[in-house]
Order: sequence, then structure tokens, then C-alpha cells
Amino acid sequence: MRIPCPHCGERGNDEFVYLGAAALTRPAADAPAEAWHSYVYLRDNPAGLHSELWQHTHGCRRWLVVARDTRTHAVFSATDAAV
Amino acid sequence: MGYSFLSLVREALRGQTGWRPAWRDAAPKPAYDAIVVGGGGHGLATGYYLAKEHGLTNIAVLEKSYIGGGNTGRNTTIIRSNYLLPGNERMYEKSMQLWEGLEQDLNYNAMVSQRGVLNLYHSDAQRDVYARRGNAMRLHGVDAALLNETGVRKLYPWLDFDNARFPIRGGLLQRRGGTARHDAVAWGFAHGADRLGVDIVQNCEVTGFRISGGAVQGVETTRGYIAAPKIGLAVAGSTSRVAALAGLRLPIESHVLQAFVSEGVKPLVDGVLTFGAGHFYVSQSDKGGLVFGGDIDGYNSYAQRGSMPVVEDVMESGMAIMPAIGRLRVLRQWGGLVDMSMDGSPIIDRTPIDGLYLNAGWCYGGFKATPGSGWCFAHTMARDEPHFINSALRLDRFATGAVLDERGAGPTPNLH
Amino acid sequence: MAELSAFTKVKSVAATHGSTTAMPIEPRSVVSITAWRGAAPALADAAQVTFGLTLPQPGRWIEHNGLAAIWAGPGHWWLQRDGRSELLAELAPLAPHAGLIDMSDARAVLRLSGPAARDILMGLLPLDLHPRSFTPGCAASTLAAHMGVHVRQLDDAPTYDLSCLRSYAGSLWRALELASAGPLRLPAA
Amino acid sequence: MSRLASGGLIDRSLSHRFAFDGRLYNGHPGDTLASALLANGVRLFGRSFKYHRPRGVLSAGPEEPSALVELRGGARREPNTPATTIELYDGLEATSQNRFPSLGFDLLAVNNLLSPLLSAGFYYKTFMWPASWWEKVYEPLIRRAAGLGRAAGLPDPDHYDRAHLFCDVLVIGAGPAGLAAALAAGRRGARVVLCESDPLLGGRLLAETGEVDGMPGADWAAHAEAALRDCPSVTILRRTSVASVFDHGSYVAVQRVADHKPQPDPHEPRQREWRIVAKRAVLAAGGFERLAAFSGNDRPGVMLAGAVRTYLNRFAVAPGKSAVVLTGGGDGWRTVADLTRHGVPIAAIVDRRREISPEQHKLAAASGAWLHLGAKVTGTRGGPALWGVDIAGADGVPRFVSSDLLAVAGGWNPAVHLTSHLGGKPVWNEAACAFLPGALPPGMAVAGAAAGTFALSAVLAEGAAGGAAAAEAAGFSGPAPSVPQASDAAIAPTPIWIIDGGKQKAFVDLQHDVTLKDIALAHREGFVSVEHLKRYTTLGMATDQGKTGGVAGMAAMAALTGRGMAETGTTLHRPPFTPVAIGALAGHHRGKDFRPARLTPAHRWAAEQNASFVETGPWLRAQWFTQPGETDWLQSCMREVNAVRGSVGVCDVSTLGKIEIAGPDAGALLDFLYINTFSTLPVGRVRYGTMLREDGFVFDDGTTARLERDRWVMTTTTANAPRVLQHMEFVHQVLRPDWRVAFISVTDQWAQFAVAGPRAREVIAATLDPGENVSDAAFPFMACGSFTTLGGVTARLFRISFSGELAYEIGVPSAYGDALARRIMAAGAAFGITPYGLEALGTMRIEKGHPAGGELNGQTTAIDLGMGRMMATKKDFIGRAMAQRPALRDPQRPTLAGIRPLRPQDRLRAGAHLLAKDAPSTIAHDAGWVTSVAFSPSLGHWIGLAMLTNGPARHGEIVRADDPVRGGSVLVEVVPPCFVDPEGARLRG
Ligand SMILES: Cc1cc2nc3c(=O)[nH]c(=O)nc-3n(C[C@H](O)[C@H](O)[C@H](O)COP(=O)(O)OP(=O)(O)OC[C@H]3O[C@@H](n4cnc5c(N)ncnc54)[C@H](O)[C@@H]3O)c2cc1C
Ligand SMILES: NC(=O)c1ccc[n+]([C@@H]2O[C@H](COP(=O)([O-])OP(=O)(O)OC[C@H]3O[C@@H](n4cnc5c(N)ncnc54)[C@H](O)[C@@H]3O)[C@@H](O)[C@H]2O)c1
Ligand SMILES: Cc1cc2nc3c(=O)[nH]c(=O)nc-3n(C[C@H](O)[C@H](O)[C@H](O)COP(=O)(O)O)c2cc1C
Ligand SMILES: [Zn+2]
Repeated sequence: MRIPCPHCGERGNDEFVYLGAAALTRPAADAPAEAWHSYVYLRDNPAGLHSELWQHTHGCRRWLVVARDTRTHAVFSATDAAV
Repeated sequence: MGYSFLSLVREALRGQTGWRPAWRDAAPKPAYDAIVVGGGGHGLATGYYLAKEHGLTNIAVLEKSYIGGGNTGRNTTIIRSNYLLPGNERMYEKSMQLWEGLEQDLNYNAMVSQRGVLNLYHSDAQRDVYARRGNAMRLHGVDAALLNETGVRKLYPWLDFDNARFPIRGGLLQRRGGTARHDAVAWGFAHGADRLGVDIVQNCEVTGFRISGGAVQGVETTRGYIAAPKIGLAVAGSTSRVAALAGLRLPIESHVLQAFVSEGVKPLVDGVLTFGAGHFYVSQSDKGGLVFGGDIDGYNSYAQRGSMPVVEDVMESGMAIMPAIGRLRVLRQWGGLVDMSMDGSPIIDRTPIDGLYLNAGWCYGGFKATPGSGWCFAHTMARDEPHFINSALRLDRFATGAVLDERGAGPTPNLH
Repeated sequence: MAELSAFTKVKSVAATHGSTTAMPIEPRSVVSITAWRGAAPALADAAQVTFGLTLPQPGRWIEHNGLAAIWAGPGHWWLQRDGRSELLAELAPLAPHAGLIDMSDARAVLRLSGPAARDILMGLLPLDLHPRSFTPGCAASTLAAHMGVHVRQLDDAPTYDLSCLRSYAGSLWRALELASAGPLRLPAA
Repeated sequence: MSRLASGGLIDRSLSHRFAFDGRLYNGHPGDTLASALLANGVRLFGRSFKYHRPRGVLSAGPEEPSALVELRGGARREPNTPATTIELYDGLEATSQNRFPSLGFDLLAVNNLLSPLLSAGFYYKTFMWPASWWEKVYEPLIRRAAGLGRAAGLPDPDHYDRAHLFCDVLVIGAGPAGLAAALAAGRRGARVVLCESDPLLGGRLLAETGEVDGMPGADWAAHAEAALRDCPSVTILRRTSVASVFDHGSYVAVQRVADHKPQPDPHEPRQREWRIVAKRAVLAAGGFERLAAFSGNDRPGVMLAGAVRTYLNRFAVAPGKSAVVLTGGGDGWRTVADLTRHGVPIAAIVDRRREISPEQHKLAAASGAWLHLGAKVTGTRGGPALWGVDIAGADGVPRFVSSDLLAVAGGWNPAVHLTSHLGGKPVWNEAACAFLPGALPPGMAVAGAAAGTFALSAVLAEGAAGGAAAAEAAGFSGPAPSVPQASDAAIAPTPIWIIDGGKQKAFVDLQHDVTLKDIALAHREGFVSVEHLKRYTTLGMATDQGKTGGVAGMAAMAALTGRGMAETGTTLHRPPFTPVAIGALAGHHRGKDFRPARLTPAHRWAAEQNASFVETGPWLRAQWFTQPGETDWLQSCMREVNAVRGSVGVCDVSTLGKIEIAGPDAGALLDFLYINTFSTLPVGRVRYGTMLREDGFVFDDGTTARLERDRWVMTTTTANAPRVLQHMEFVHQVLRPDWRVAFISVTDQWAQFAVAGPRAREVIAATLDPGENVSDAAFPFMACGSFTTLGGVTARLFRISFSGELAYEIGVPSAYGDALARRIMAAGAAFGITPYGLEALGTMRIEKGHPAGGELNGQTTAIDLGMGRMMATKKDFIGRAMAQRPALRDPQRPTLAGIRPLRPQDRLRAGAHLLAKDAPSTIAHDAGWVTSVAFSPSLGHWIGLAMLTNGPARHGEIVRADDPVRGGSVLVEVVPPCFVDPEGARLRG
């Protein structure tokens, strides 16, 4: 698999570290327990388009948000998580 | 006709023409007392034990494709009960005990072979972690032996002890561990369940649930609506997709795990070996192929195939402990969809929807659990409450914090 | 001041492969510079004004008056000069816009030069080093032989600077040794 | 001898001597082992998997199911190698396999007689009684009988290389389609990589007699190769098989660099794995001829008709003295023509059709063969070699012909395998009578026989068009490519799958001995899906993966179910395309080179001090320093601890993770990462902190120093250093991108040493350049600052202590690490300074009750470790919310405690479980476990740390440490975790 790093160009997935769903928002410190449970543990895990976090650990070390189809592995976009 | 040497001889004399299907290819009925979704080992075992232990015979196992074609048919067949945490250990040990009498029970040779599982360790710290696990097993009354380097050399003299980057210092051995023939496990449970009247319905995909008043009523399938007051999910890598049809969001991600088989050779590896300083485990099938694998690829996937870095990692790790396999050839590699739970341990429990039960989160280790999982799930479904044996494998443990994190890796399925 | 080469395990510091040579480049003064969010333009201006240095674009490096700027990530550069100097202090004018951290000793660098250099690196780096896509002025980080490495091309000899974490120096040397053991015998590009 | 007098692509001027089963033969360069043995009249090559039936050569390529041998000997023995792919070299040695005692006389051939019993899946129905016999009796017998060749059992002595290629167009296969594609793309200037598994380019052109551009096919292939060499952007890789396709244009090819030699040259890899990244690919892999299923179709002497042509034309070998040709259509007639041209008598031609063309009648007449139209083969005769064929004519009348070669033209399977590696399912095409590529991997196109195009002229045109289109898509446009010309008529595919009648076994899988009867049995027992069929009968699961027989097996099932081929489908093709050596995929990464090693800057110094090194993750760390007279590690360790506690010691702590943090928001970041507060820490001070994961369990711990207002340096554990950095990058980039903070790992930038012991201050003072003040007043406990040493080298000094003694850590840029170690030693010489290693370090931290690896195992909470009160309540930090979950605050959780043996001479062991003193040894009474132990020289007995249910409340209680796996049970007293100087007087001294 190759991930198109927006900074370094397309690279093999062994240069990256995967974290999982990118669409999760860290709850406020005083959010109810369910919100934390959901953030830390529950996942949509879709078969299809998945927005996910990868770090280009052996490249620019940036965390990226990659849109990828989990059935075909087709990558539609990769953007810097902080931008 | 029962399976035996005699029946085989009789059939040999008449050209093997007297056999009937190992299980009926049942058409779905409009309603059942209970339905198990997923015709993998777990689903079929659940069907079998529902009938055998709880007398529920008006039941069906629904499989979207052909039975045993999921992870049951694509795993590295290692069975063992060498877990650390009591919540896990008692279930895996129950399973091991069921394996031990399975063939006679099912009248099907699933080739359960207790040739021993040896986990190699490479440092003092790792030895102590294994000792803690081995001691926990012994407290459970389960066999475990901690070998030093000499002990390992006696069993596997040709491992790379001397020239290794991570020298082998010893291993944790469970002699009762071993392998079982993956396909035969599915077919055997199907055969056994069928003989008790369970309908095994293939090419029947569950596409929706009817739920009213917080209770499940039945399932929509590609072969029509089927009603049932109790529905159990045992769909492994598809768990999130199927559960989503019932509105559930779960602590599970689907990842790909690859496996490999080499060309067949004369006996080389007797038992099961695992590498403690990398990701590699291997055994030799009765057909002669080395069956081996490593870590998950580490990203969500439903594609049943992996990527190259893991292939190389597996081969490197294999060569690191067994430099003698360099010239053996990989014959085939494939992938399965493993349902990685957020603490690495399974879930066998009720769900917030009445009558809907969940069997999932097997990660890359559920084959060994097949009989035990089916037994526990059948109990949970039939009695509407978990058995003590699966009482820790709860769905709400993530909310309460009573997680079963064998490796201390935290809530990231890709790190298990 | 007794400095010790990062390549202490290497018997002779320079090795040759035909007319292709490899030798450590040390010591160097290197500072990691990371612009605060949104401050990259200001940082670039400051670098231009103070040092006459145009901070390079992604995947590039540049040298001006012996001071090299190597792109290391978005808003992130390594500024580097051969030999030991008080580079961190010298770069203080950039500090309002960025975090500056000394990393002069953090990495070990080998300079690989000569006709076989590219073929040897093909055995090591999962990067397209073909002159159509990697030329003098290019720089990249990647993973090779299970180590994070950085490579930049200096000239058409071709010459490359290949670096890794200093603690990996012996293993990098070993990896190069293995990669050049069976010369790839490809037709010249 | 059946070597033809002339022709072939062999070098008759040279002769190679080789041995098969100990007998010596001669062959020529250009031969394969199969062709050379056939030339020597050898027919019997091996035994089949199950019935041990005699088997010969079926094919001339990698699809070979039968002629498998053990190649070479000793550590280089390679089982299951198809003789049809082994390039002959001088001195080659090969042995037949899966037979005992000899190939000619094999005892297990008795299985053939038992075959009525050994039907598909028979083992699932028996061997169940008595239960204990499975492991003891049945399975060992089965295992010994199974498998084919023998593994070497010795470490592979050769090495394997890995390399990377990037290209615009990857062309897979160098037959006419591939050559035309590569030329078209290469002439446009695209970077082309052409991979061909054969040593020669040309594909079927080398085996057939057709002409291209007015020259014999093989000559055209040579011209094409020369033309490709003239294209500077084309790379040709011969002996290189594309094994697998991965996502996003990634391919893996394996080059057999030195397999055609007895052993690689010095430094030469045996094989090389190419990782290829291609913008586009043209699959031109050709096709595999099918073996029809008919009675007796496995006898040595039954050969694919196309392979017969290969042996005749390419290898100048007549694979028989007299042939029968069985065909369903035109393709077999090429074999008729070629046999005739080479003077091999044809005894009979059996064409399943009732009508043939006038040219074919002419060919038949010229061959002098007995022509049977509308006829079929009903059996073969012979022992280990064919000597006759039974034929049933259209009239049903049986006839017998003597013959030692039966050439079977069963039709062709396009080599679609690589199109399926990303899941694409081949689709049945009625017109081509074959499965053709279905959904293709992105960027891949298919040309030639692989696409079901069989006429040479069309193959060439399709190849050229495919190459041009691929180049175009990669950005290289140009004029339409010139298409090499061939004049051949398309041959209608008229396959023969299954020929019924006859009493012998009809095989669909020659290697695994799967017959039509097995398919019928599978059908009867309900294994009707092709996937069940495959798994139940093992059809297509052998080393050849069913390349020649598989589709016939599917056809048999299709016939039984009446479902037709399209609906029946085919099983999935998976990587690799042909089996690949495990060594080749592992490359150099084995033995000591399995993973790189990290060495500290003072490694050489430590080695000179006689350090024993231990692997800790990627690092090698000094474990202890053996002194003359010391015979075991414990002695060395105790001496080192005593030296530190008594005077002073020095320890290399460079492996600990160091992360330098700069910027105005660094304090906020630290407050967010740690459970305790850092932003209030004054400049010049150090604080200990603990980090949680977001799920509330402890992640890592260490000290962080504030060097300047906006400059901090954090230390992490050695093991977690990379993950902590990654975690911080996540927190900064994803959660708090606005914070003005920058950090990088400086682990490798600084060589760092702990100097510990009552004399540490004097040693540090003497280590620093003159004039530096490290008095307690100027530099108290938990101070940090910048100094100089070694005559002006910047040194970072931290007054922190892991050992519990007066201690400092001093860091210098790594290049000075070696010098600093020596400087410290010199400075401490007067006090007998002692280098100490990991064991002594561990012993002292256990004496002090500091949690480390065994306690920070990812399963413990801050409360468990006695650090609950460190958790700030007024700020948000990672893990704060989830740490509140009830199960994490359960008072019954095991918590950190110390233990010491009741009898001082007892040894403690980590991993032992703790139970109440008299409790039975069952899990219900499990109360915790021992996490770390050490022999404390300070106390003179073993001590340990443990996680114990309700630990702090149990100080003074006697519990039992059970360690059944090492056979021991020890009574211990629960004590506070800190054993030495609990008030901390020494470290403040
Ligand atoms: C490569 C690999 C190696 C492994 N190695 C081991 C090992 O050595 N030891 C071990 O113990 N475990 C191992 N495992 C894990 C083990 O294989 C699984 O945990 C176990 O087989 C799961 O069984 P199951 O019956 O739950 O799932 P499956 O066998 O996957 O069965 C689930 C079934 O549900 C069906 N299904 C899905 N959706 C629907 C729907 N909507 N309607 C109807 N049916 C549906 C699927 O088609 C499938 O047949 C491995 C897994 C893999 C992939
Ligand atoms: N019935 C018929 O008329 C009929 C049937 C089949 C083939 N043919 C003839 O066969 C030829 C087809 O030409 P073509 O170019 O399509 O095929 P080809 O068989 O001539 O060439 C394919 C080449 O690809 C190589 N190859 C296959 N897989 C590979 C892999 N994974 N990696 C590397 N190399 C690989 C093979 O070694 C072979 O040399 C034509 O000459 C055609 O006339 C005719
Ligand atoms: C334990 C085990 C042994 C296997 N042995 C073989 C084998 O000898 N030959 C083979 O072709 N495939 C073998 N396979 C792989 C299967 O052919 C198949 O790839 C796997 O079941 C996954 O199915 P799929 O490839 O159809 O997706 C084996 C699989 C398993 C789980
Ligand atoms: Zn990047």
C-alpha cells in the first residue's frame, strides 16, 4: 500500500504508523462518561470510505488524515491533520 | 451414515457412492426459535451446543457465503489455553477441554493434535512475564512448563540460538496446545449440528434487523425475512457492519491478518513455535506445509489481503529463528478480517437490544476458542445470561474499566 | 577535545567500491528549526534577511555561504554547517518565529560518491533515485533496513549524504556493506 | 538418446555433466533439467503425493505438477523444484522425492491399491478411535507419508538481496505481447521494466515455429531484445518472476540471480527481491495449457501438446519415439506438424471433432499417422512409462496403439493469476472457453494470451497497443507504435475438459491425486461450492496451484451441478504467482542482521571495561562489568551496587529517551501530557512526572527539566521513547495545533552518564572544567544546569537519582561521550569509581521501590503504583477522564508493595503469584504477582516489588509467593516498596 503524503509524496505504508478513525473529537474535560467511552472505544469501522489518522513517522513525522476505502484500499486524499 | 473406519471400508467396496451430504443444504424457514448469524466455527458451534446442551433444535445458522469461508477457513490453526487473565483463561481452557473430546462428540475427525505450543522468550524480563502467565495457568489447573535454553534445544535443536540478534533463552510450553484442522472444525460442527436438526443455510446474508419495543423480532436476509426471538451474531470481521444494521456501535475495528503456507515437505516442525522478539508463529500441517503468520497489517480493512511490509516482516522473523527454511518456498498467502476489540479480548454477551446477542472481538486468536465460544454463547443465548465462564467477556467492560488487556497495550486495536 | 566518530565499529572510515567511496562527514553543526504555526513565512523572511538563505521547498535542500538548509517537514528545516560552531547561538535571530534545537551530534552521516552510488542506494532506499526524479538539491527521509534514514543528493557524480540516528551508525554501515556486496549490474540509467 | 540432431536453443559445443538419483548424464547449456533428462531417455521423474503413482514430465514450465525434484544437496537442498524450471549447469545434482526406497520401487505405492479407501477427505471420517491414538499413531504415520521433498534442515548458507525499482510501465512477461509492449513504451521514452521469468526473452516464440516480421519467432525475439537494449529507459530483468501484486502499483518480483549455478559467486546473492513501484503495468504472462481429464491421464509419457513443441523446437528433444496426439481443435495440429517436421513418428491423431480442415488432413497424411476423428482416449497402458494408448473411435470401437508419448491439447488457460491478487475475479468467457481477467488491479492492462488473445498477429498488436497506452497514461505520448507483423490464422479454441469412458483414474490434480471420482464424491457430500470443492478434495492446492488441471476440476463440478462454468466460477488466485523462497523475501534480515542495533556513544569504552551487553529493544546495553575472578553475574552486580552505595559508580544512561521541547507553550503541553503540573517549575529545576494513556492507565514516566524559560528536556523510559514522541506529536498536531511548541528526540544527541554514590559530587566537580560550582547550595537536589567539561564542551547536568544515592546525570554531545566516560573514570579514580550496568541499576531502583518495566506494564494505574495523589485535579490531562472509571478506582486492585522472604536465604522470582499464606493454590485465591526482584547487597537478602490486592494495607502480613513453573513456593512478608533510605537522606546529601 502507498500513502500519498501531502508533504513528501507517495510512500510505502511501512513508513507510516496508523492510529485509526480520524473523525473522533476529544471530549471536553468535563464531558459525561459516555462521551469519553465513545471517544476512546467505540468505532464506526465502516466498510467503505474511512477517514483515518496516519503518521508519516519515517518521513516528515506529520499526522495525516487519509480518506481511504477499506474494501479496496483506494486512497482518495491525504491532508495534514493540523492544517 | 456415521463416519467410521468400517463405514469407509464398506463405501470403498462400492465406489464411495453411498455417502450423503455431510450436512443438509437447508432452505430457510420463515421462523425459528433462535438464529445464529455467521456460519464460521463459532456460529456453527453455537448452533450445535444450542441443540445439544439446551435442546433448541428449531434453529438455524445463516451464512452469507459458504460455511467456514471466513476466518475459520483461513487461520493458522493454533489452539492453546495459555492466557494470563482469569476472565480469559477459564473460557479458553473450557474450549481446550471441549477440543479434547471433540471428534468423538461430533463423529468427525477435526484432527485436533496436541503437539505442544512453545512461546520462545529472549530476555529475563520476558521470561518473568511468561512465568507470571504460566503460574496463572497452573493456578487454573492448566498445564504450563517454563523451559530454559537447554529445554528448548532438546525440542528444537535447529533453531538459531547462537547467531541470533535476539538469542533464544527459553520458552513457555503448553503441551496440551497444538493445532486442529480448520476446515474440518467448521464441517464437523455443521455435521454434528445437522444431525441434531439444526438448519444450516448457506448463501443467506443478513441485511437488516426488525426490532420493536427494544427487542429483536427477526432478520431480513437475501433469502427473505426470517423471524426469531433470539438472534446471536458470530460474524467476526463483519461484526461492526452487521451490528450497525441493528444500530449498535461497538469497540471493534476490522483489520487484516495475513497467513502463509509453504510447499509441503517431510516432517520438520513438530509442534507450534512462536517467536518472542518479533511477530512469527509456525506449525506444520499434516499435509506437510509450514503454516505461519505474523502481526496484523495494522489498518482497518475489509479486503482480505495484506501488504508487503508485513510479508517481509514475517519472512524475516521466520528466518531469524529458523534459518533452515530459507530455501522452502511460500506457496500461498492470504488474509482474513479479524475483529480486533479494543482490549484484545473477546465479547460474549447480551446487547442493549433484547434478544440480540453478541459473540465478537476475537482478534487473531478465536479459532482456539471455537468450541468454548460456541458453548458459552449457546448458554448465554438459551438462558439469556452469561455463564460464569464468559462472565468477564462483557460488552460494558470498556465503560466500567474492567478491561481484559492481556498485553497492556491500551485501547488501540492496531497495537494488540 | 577528543571527539569519537559515530562509526567506531568501522575499521577504516572510508571504504571504496570500485571508484565509489563512502566516508563519514563529521563533525557538523546542525540545528532543527520548527516554525510556529503560521509563522513559516516570517521565518523564511528572517532567514533571507539575516542569512541570505532561502528556506527550501518540500523535498529540497539549499546551501548558501556554507550554511545548508534541508527541508525536514512542513515548517521544519535542519540548518547545517560543516565543523563545530556555535550555530544555535548564531541562529538566535530566528527564535521569535520558531523552536530551535541543537542536533549536531544526533545523526551520523556518510557521504557516498561515485558511479555505483546510485545502484547501491537502490538496494537500500525505497525511493526513486532515477535522475528523472531525484537530482542534486533533492532530500528525503525514509525507512531503510529498519532504520529511519535521510538522504540528499549533492552532485551528479552522483554524491549522496546518507544519515541515520547516530546510535545506528554501525548498522547503517553494515546495511550499505550488504547492499553493495552484490552490485546490481543494471544498465547505467 | 532422443536428442534431435539439429536445432534448438542449446549450445551443443558445450556439455554439462549432471546427476539424477546418483546416475550421471550429459546435457547442454540452454537445457532445463527436464529437457536434459528427456534427452537422455529418462521418463520417470517422481511420485505423486497421495497414491505415490509414477509421474513424468507434463509441461515445460513453472506450471509443472509432476516432475518435482530435490535440487542440490546439504544445506542447499531445495525440495519440490520443478525440473522444467531448473536451468542445467555443470555439476548439477538432483534427487527424486517422496519415494522409499527408490523411485522405481516405492513401498508406499501400496497406497495406489488402497485408493478406494483413500478417497477425498477420508481422514475426516476415521482415525477417531481410540482417541489417544491420533497423536501417537495415526498422525505420525500420516505426517511421514505426507509432504513431498525433504527440507535441508540446515541454515541456508546463501544470502538474498532486496532492491527497489520505480518505473512508468512494468511489463510482465517477455513473450510476443510483452516484447511488443515494452518496445512501444520504451520507444516513447517511458521508464520500462520488463520482467521475464525465463532466462530467455521470447515466451512461446521460442517454442513455436511461427514467424514475426519475416523471421523465425526466436530470431525476432532476439532482435526485439537488442532493440530494447537500445532504449536507454528500458530495464530488462531476466530470470525474474513477478510474484505478487499489491495496492497502489506495488509489485514484488524475484530474480533468480545465481540459481543457474551450483552456488553463487562470492558476495553474489542467490536471489533478489525487487520491490517495484509502477505507474502502469502490462500483464503479458501468456497462458498455461490445460490437461484434459481422461482415464489414465497421469502416466509418464502423457504430456501437454504445447510442451511437446517446446521440447522439439527449443530444446531439440524428442520427448518420445512414437506419439499419439489428442486434441479438440487446431492447437494440437501444430504439435502434429512439429513432430512430423522433426521426424518423430506419430502413431495416431485423435481429434474430438468429426470434421477437420483440408490442411489438417494434409498434415495427417504427411505424418503418416492413423487419424481418428470424433474419437477419444479411454486409457493408457504402461508401468512407470507409457507404452500404449487405448482409443475409442467415433464408432465406439476400441483400438489400441503403441506409443510412448501422448500429446494432449486440452486448450489454454490465460495466465490471469496476477489480475486476481487484489481480489478481481476472473470471468468465464464462452467464446474463448476460458476464464479471462475480470476487474483489474488499478493501472494494469492485459495483453496477449493472458487476455485470451491467441493468434500471434493479434497478440503482437495487442501488446504494442497496450504498451503505448500504458506509456501514454504515464505521460509519454507519441505516434502509434509500429506493430510487428505475423501472418497466422486465429485458431478457434475448442477445449476438451473431460473425456468420459475408461476404467482408470482420470486426474484433475496430478500432484495431489484428485480424480473425477473425488469430484463426484465431493458433490455427493455437499461440497459443491468451488471453494468447498477445493478444500475438501485439495484440488489446486499443490505446488502448481492447479495451473494445468484446476479448471477441468471446476468443469467437472459444473457438469455435476448443471450450473455451467460462469455460475460455478473458479477459486481465487493468490500470491505468489509461483512459489517463492522464504529466504528471498527475508533478504539480508536474518541472524545478527535481523534488526539493526543501537549502540551508545560510549559503547567502545564499555566494551573495554569488559561489559556484558544485553538486547533491550533495539539497544545493546551494558548489563554488568565482569572483573577478574568473578564467576557469575550476581557477583559482579553486587560489587557494583556496593561500590555505588559505598563510594561512587558511573552508569551509561544514554539509551533513556530524551525529548527537547522549545517554545512558549511547552509548559502547557507538559501539563497536558503529565498527570502532575510542570508549568510552574522554575528554570533550573527538574520534576518527576507520570503520563497516562487516554484510557487512564499509566503510559510512561520520567523526569523533565526546565533548562531555560522556553527550553525543556524530557526523559522517557528506553522502551517507550519512540512511542512517547509519537504520542506528543499526536497531541500537538491533532489535538493542540495552535500551541507554539517544538520538540524533537535528542536521545542520540546527548551521551549521558549517571554518577552516583556518596562521592558523586567530588567526582562531578572534578569532571567539570575548573571553576564550575556544584555545591549543594549552588546545585541542590532536583537542580539542572549547563556547565562545561573536557575543556569547553557544553555539559548538561541534572541532580536526579534513580539509585537513591547522591547522584547526578551529566550529558555531553554524543561525539564526546567516549571522552566523558574516560574523564569521569579519571576523576573518580581516587574513589575507586566503578562502572555499573543495568543489573545494578535495576537492583538499586528495586531497593528504592521505583516502578519500572515490570510495574509499568501497561496494565497498572497511577493509583496502583502509589502515585494517585500526583494526579492534579484542576487541569485537563491525557487519561484524566478514563482514570475515573470504577474498575480503575476499585480498592481491591493489586497495588504496589514490597516483599521480602521470611527466611533470608530464600530466593524470590518475578512472575510468582501471591496468595494468602494458607490459601489453596487456585486462581480464586490469586492475590497478585511479583513484578521485579533483586538480591539486595545492602540488605543481604532477596527483595521484590509486587502488585498485591490491597497492598498498602497489608504491610507486615505474611503471604505465599507461588512459582509452580519453576517449582517453588516461598513465604514472604509484605513491606513498603522502599527498602533503602526511605527518608531520602542520602540523595539529598
Ligand atoms: C490469518 C489468520 C490467522 C489466525 N490464526 C489463528 C490461530 O492460529 N489461532 C486462533 O485461535 N485463532 C486464529 N485466528 C483467528 C480465528 O481464525 C478467528 O478468531 C475465528 O476463526 C473466528 O471464527 P468465527 O466463526 O467467529 O468467524 P468466521 O469464521 O469469520 O465466521 C464468520 C462468518 O460470518 C459470515 N457472515 C458475515 N456477515 C454475515 C451476514 N451479514 N450474514 C450472514 N453471514 C455473515 C461470514 O461469511 C463468515 O463465514 C486467525 C485469523 C486469521 C485471519
Ligand atoms: N491456441 C493458440 O493458438 C495459442 C494458445 C496459447 C498461446 N499461443 C501463442 O502464445 C503466444 C502468446 O503470446 P504472449 O506474449 O501472450 O505469451 P507467451 O506465453 O509467449 O509469453 C508469456 C511470457 O511471460 C512470462 N511470464 C509469465 N508470468 C510471468 C511472471 N509472473 N513474471 C515474469 N514473467 C512471466 C513467461 O515466462 C513467458 O515467457 C503467441 O505466440 C500465441 O500465438 C497460441
Ligand atoms: C491451515 C491452512 C493450510 C493451508 N494449506 C494450503 C495448501 O496446502 N495449499 C493451498 O493452496 N492453500 C492452502 N491454504 C490456503 C487456502 O488455499 C486459502 O488461501 C485460504 O483458506 C484462504 O482462502 P482464500 O484464498 O480463498 O481467500 C491453507 C490454509 C490454511 C488455513
Ligand atoms: Zn511526509
